[in-house]
Amino acid sequence: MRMLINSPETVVADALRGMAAAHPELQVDVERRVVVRRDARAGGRVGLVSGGGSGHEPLHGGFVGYGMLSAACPGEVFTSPVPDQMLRAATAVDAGQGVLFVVKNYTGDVLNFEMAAELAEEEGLRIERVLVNDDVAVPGSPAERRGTGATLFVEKIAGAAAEEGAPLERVAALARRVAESSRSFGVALSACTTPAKGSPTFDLPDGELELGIGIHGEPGRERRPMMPAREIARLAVDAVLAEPAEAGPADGPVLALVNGMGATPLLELYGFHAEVAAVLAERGVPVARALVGNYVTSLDMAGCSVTLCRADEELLRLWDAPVQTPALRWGR
Amino acid sequence: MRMLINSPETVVADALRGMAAAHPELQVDVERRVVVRRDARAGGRVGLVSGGGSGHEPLHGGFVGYGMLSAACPGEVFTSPVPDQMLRAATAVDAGQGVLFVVKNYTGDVLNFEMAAELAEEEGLRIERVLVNDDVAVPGSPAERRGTGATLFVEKIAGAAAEEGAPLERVAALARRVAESSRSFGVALSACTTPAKGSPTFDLPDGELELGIGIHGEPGRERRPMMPAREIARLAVDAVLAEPAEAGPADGPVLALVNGMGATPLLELYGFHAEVAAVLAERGVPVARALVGNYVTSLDMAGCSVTLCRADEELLRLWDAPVQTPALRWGR
Amino acid sequence: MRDADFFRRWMAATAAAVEQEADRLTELDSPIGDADHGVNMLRGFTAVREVLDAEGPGTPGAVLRLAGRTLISTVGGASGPLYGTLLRRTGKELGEAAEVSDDALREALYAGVGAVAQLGGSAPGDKTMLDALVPGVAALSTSYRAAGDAAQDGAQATVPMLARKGRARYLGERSIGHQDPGATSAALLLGALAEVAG
Amino acid sequence: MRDADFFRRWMAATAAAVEQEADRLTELDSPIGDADHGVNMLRGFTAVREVLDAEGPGTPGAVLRLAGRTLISTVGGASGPLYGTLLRRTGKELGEAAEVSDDALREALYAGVGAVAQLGGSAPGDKTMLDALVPGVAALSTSYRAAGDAAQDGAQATVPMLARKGRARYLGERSIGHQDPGATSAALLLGALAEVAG
Ligand SMILES: Nc1ncnc2c1ncn2[C@@H]1O[C@H](COP(=O)(O)OP(=O)(O)O)[C@@H](O)[C@H]1O
Ligand SMILES: Nc1ncnc2c1ncn2[C@@H]1O[C@H](COP(=O)(O)OP(=O)(O)O)[C@@H](O)[C@H]1O
Ligand SMILES: [Mg+2]
Ligand SMILES: [Mg+2]
Ligand SMILES: [Mg+2]
Ligand SMILES: [Mg+2]
Repeated sequence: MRMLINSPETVVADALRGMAAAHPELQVDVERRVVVRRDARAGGRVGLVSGGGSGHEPLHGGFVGYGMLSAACPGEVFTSPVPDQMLRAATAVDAGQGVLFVVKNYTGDVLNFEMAAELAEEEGLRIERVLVNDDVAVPGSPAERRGTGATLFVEKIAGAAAEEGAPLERVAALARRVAESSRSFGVALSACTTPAKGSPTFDLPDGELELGIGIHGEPGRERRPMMPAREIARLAVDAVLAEPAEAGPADGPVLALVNGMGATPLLELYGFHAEVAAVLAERGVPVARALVGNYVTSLDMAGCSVTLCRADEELLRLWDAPVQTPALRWGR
Repeated sequence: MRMLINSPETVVADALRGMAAAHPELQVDVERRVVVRRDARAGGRVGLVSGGGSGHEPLHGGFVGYGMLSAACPGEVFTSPVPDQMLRAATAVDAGQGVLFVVKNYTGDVLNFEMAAELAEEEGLRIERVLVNDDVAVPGSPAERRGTGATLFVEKIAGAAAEEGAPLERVAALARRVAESSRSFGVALSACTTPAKGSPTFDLPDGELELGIGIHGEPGRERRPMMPAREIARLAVDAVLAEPAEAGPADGPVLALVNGMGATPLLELYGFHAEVAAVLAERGVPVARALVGNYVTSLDMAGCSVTLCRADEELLRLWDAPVQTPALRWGR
Repeated sequence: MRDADFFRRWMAATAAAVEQEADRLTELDSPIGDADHGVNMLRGFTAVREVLDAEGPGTPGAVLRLAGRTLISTVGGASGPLYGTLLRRTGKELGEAAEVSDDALREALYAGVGAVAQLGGSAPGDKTMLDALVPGVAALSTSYRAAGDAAQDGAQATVPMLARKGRARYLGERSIGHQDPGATSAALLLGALAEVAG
Repeated sequence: MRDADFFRRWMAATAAAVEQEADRLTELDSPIGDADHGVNMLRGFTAVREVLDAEGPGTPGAVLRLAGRTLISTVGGASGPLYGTLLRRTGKELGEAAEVSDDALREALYAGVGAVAQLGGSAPGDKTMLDALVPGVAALSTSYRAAGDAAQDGAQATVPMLARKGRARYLGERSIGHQDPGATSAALLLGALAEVAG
């Protein structure tokens, strides 16, 4: 087991202690596993709370701050957090304007956030939820798709709206619009190793890749012989474009996230982005903004995902709005 | 070979095409391998040029922009760039105020930058050089130490001074002061795989680690059985503190960089940072600022390094000054 | 009639079985899930054991409700709310009686399993914990032993199934040929019940 | 006497040898370096071959100076400036003569090797290309064949050495037991010279 950890049991708590040490602007409750923006309540804004299993860093804790999340609830590695965490986060950030839960579409996340919402509403908070389900690799109805890279788009854009003082209904509507406008597809060049298991989650022989993977070390839909980046980009982009978004201008420009799964060098990721940009140009899809890096990861998995969001002027304006979090910063 | 590439031969050019697509604010000459800040000459500032082998991304191209580098010259993977690149970069950024070359201390980088400086001076440019040699793992005199994580400190702080309009001598003096105030130590949990070789650069059995590695896939000084993060942190921090910096207040606060080598998940890196912070507290070394992430990498190596820079008020002020590059952004 | 102590022993026996089988549950969750089911169950039932020891609830219903609440607060994932709901709902059905009959327990478990199906939007055949819970609880009308065995058989019967719920669903056809981790832990729960019922 | 064509054939033979041995050079650079020496040399000498074909310089000195400049502009790393300087300096020593004697070539190579030592701040025994270049060029006074063999022996003699220059130095004691990649490529260069000299 090649891990820079103290023990599998303490991984999440240790990381939270490190976040607390590195980011004095965040209030990190290591014991109760909530990361809160210190000034969350100061502006009388709508609160934005997300969370999910750990192992996807910088998602979600790295997106807490000005113009993005008010709080994040990290669960155990690849395990949804418990309702107590979300309730605590909601209470900590609510400034009377209500709270939006950003939920990736997994049974565990959905059920735990649902229970948290019930508890919070019992305590008199106004709660809205948005479900992120962008991964086109999952067959079946959109309701069954997983949430992956689009989470970043939803959190950034809803966060910008909340920062501007938009009311809960509008923040929630925008978040839903972004979720419905976004589609993703991921590819693994290696499995990942969870601290608890200590060995790769699946066996991928050298020279093969998995198409349509998620962000929890699950294998994908299909195994193929290794391909050049150019062909992987074509496959991923075409898979995304084949599944029309439910919202957003059908032939408008896109926000593109070319995301590393954790262990793919940035050198390779930029090379991959060149191919993604080339395929999009070929398909006549203008790229309004591109973000390249490790943002929604799967521990030490090698691989990448492509997320496209059909963006109108309003979404682009909110995307460009200032953000200041550990992992995403601009304009301020 | 698990790589997201088209071919080993095109890796660097492909990545540069991707950078060009993702960062319109940079002028990327893919053919000639120079990344230049579009407004490099606009302010009549001192130019700051760095470069080195590729495979350390975001170093150096990701640090080109406002308040940091004026230009970067990426070589082949782990191979210093050629003098032609540096000469071209110097010419492209010189606004009559001279140019500072930031050189990591490797035979190849030193010799190629030396030749470039000669050529540039023949063309009438004023060139200063600063050598970064922070890695205490290398035995012998300081002049023999490698340059690693401190490069980020030097580029950020010298870049801030240049942005403020400081003259060449002062920018160079500050850069040297940062270099002399900085020390690093690195640890590998796995080797890395270069595209050209296609297999790991050394053999590290599961359950062992390499102490004192560099950033080019070289093995370290010593192999040890795997240890908990807490012990690795103690070893790394004590190795750094044992080698007193040549400059900087001996017991002042430090800038700390807890750096991932490329394939170590951010979750682990934050946990490691918690331990680094704990050891520093134990040793009575106050941490003024901490940066945690993958900044000076070694392709897909798992592992980390710790860099400490003894910083006075002036260095801290310049560290905090606004910066806007692909990989480092704040205050603007 | 079964008193609070019986239910505490049931929970303790489940905790012991989960401890024993944790690695296997995580292994099962690896090819078709995210390799955490054993760790999740272990964290949850360790907490259940501790909290029952500390608070010592005095009725069967109170034991199960506290156990369920504890699972919800400590497990996370899909299994936390599902198992938590199973025990909470069963405990609610048992009310405040100091002792409950085997019939009452069977009825209550029926309701509990129904609550799981409702919360998860799932049915037997979907390759989930329900494939062990439903046949197991049905066999309670025969004996506790039969229930444990039926749950075990139900878990094994998930091997050839195509997953329609939970993470295994993402794999489509590739989910076939693997035993569902949640069905496996459900068999442990009903096996522990058989064990303490003697 | 040796004319420009002889020098072009030397460079072409070196390019061929490097092409043949590139993987081995990279392999050697792997345990004690950064696994790029073969790729570096191949990139450099491929460019040298192309540029010599394209420009066809007319004198021995011009061939070597152009080859050296090309190495500097295409190789990078430590070996680019070092081999570039070796050829440039040797070429400068040969001046503008249309033909040069074997003695003149030997003298010029002496100067070239000296320039490498000066630029690299290194000496024989440091486990670098000098450990092949120095004995190789010294043996030129016997014959070209002897020079090639001596360079080869010199490269092999680097195996037990402790590195004092270049990346291998970072390894300290662990550099012992591996052959230096630069010394190995230097033996190719002098081997190619022996080959074309017949
Ligand atoms: N919708 C559902 N209905 C019933 N059981 C489910 C459902 N989704 C998942 N499960 C059960 O939960 C188990 C997985 O639990 P666990 O691994 O702890 O959570 P997660 O899937 O969130 O990682 C599955 O094996 C399955 O038996
Ligand atoms: N200071 C030096 N003097 C002479 N030769 C050197 C020196 N440093 C390195 N070398 C030679 O260069 C070789 C490495 O070349 P190469 O791998 O192409 O460059 P790099 O070390 O920059 O990756 C070494 O094997 C050694 O023979
Ligand atoms: Mg899970
Ligand atoms: Mg090199
Ligand atoms: Mg699971
Ligand atoms: Mg090398």
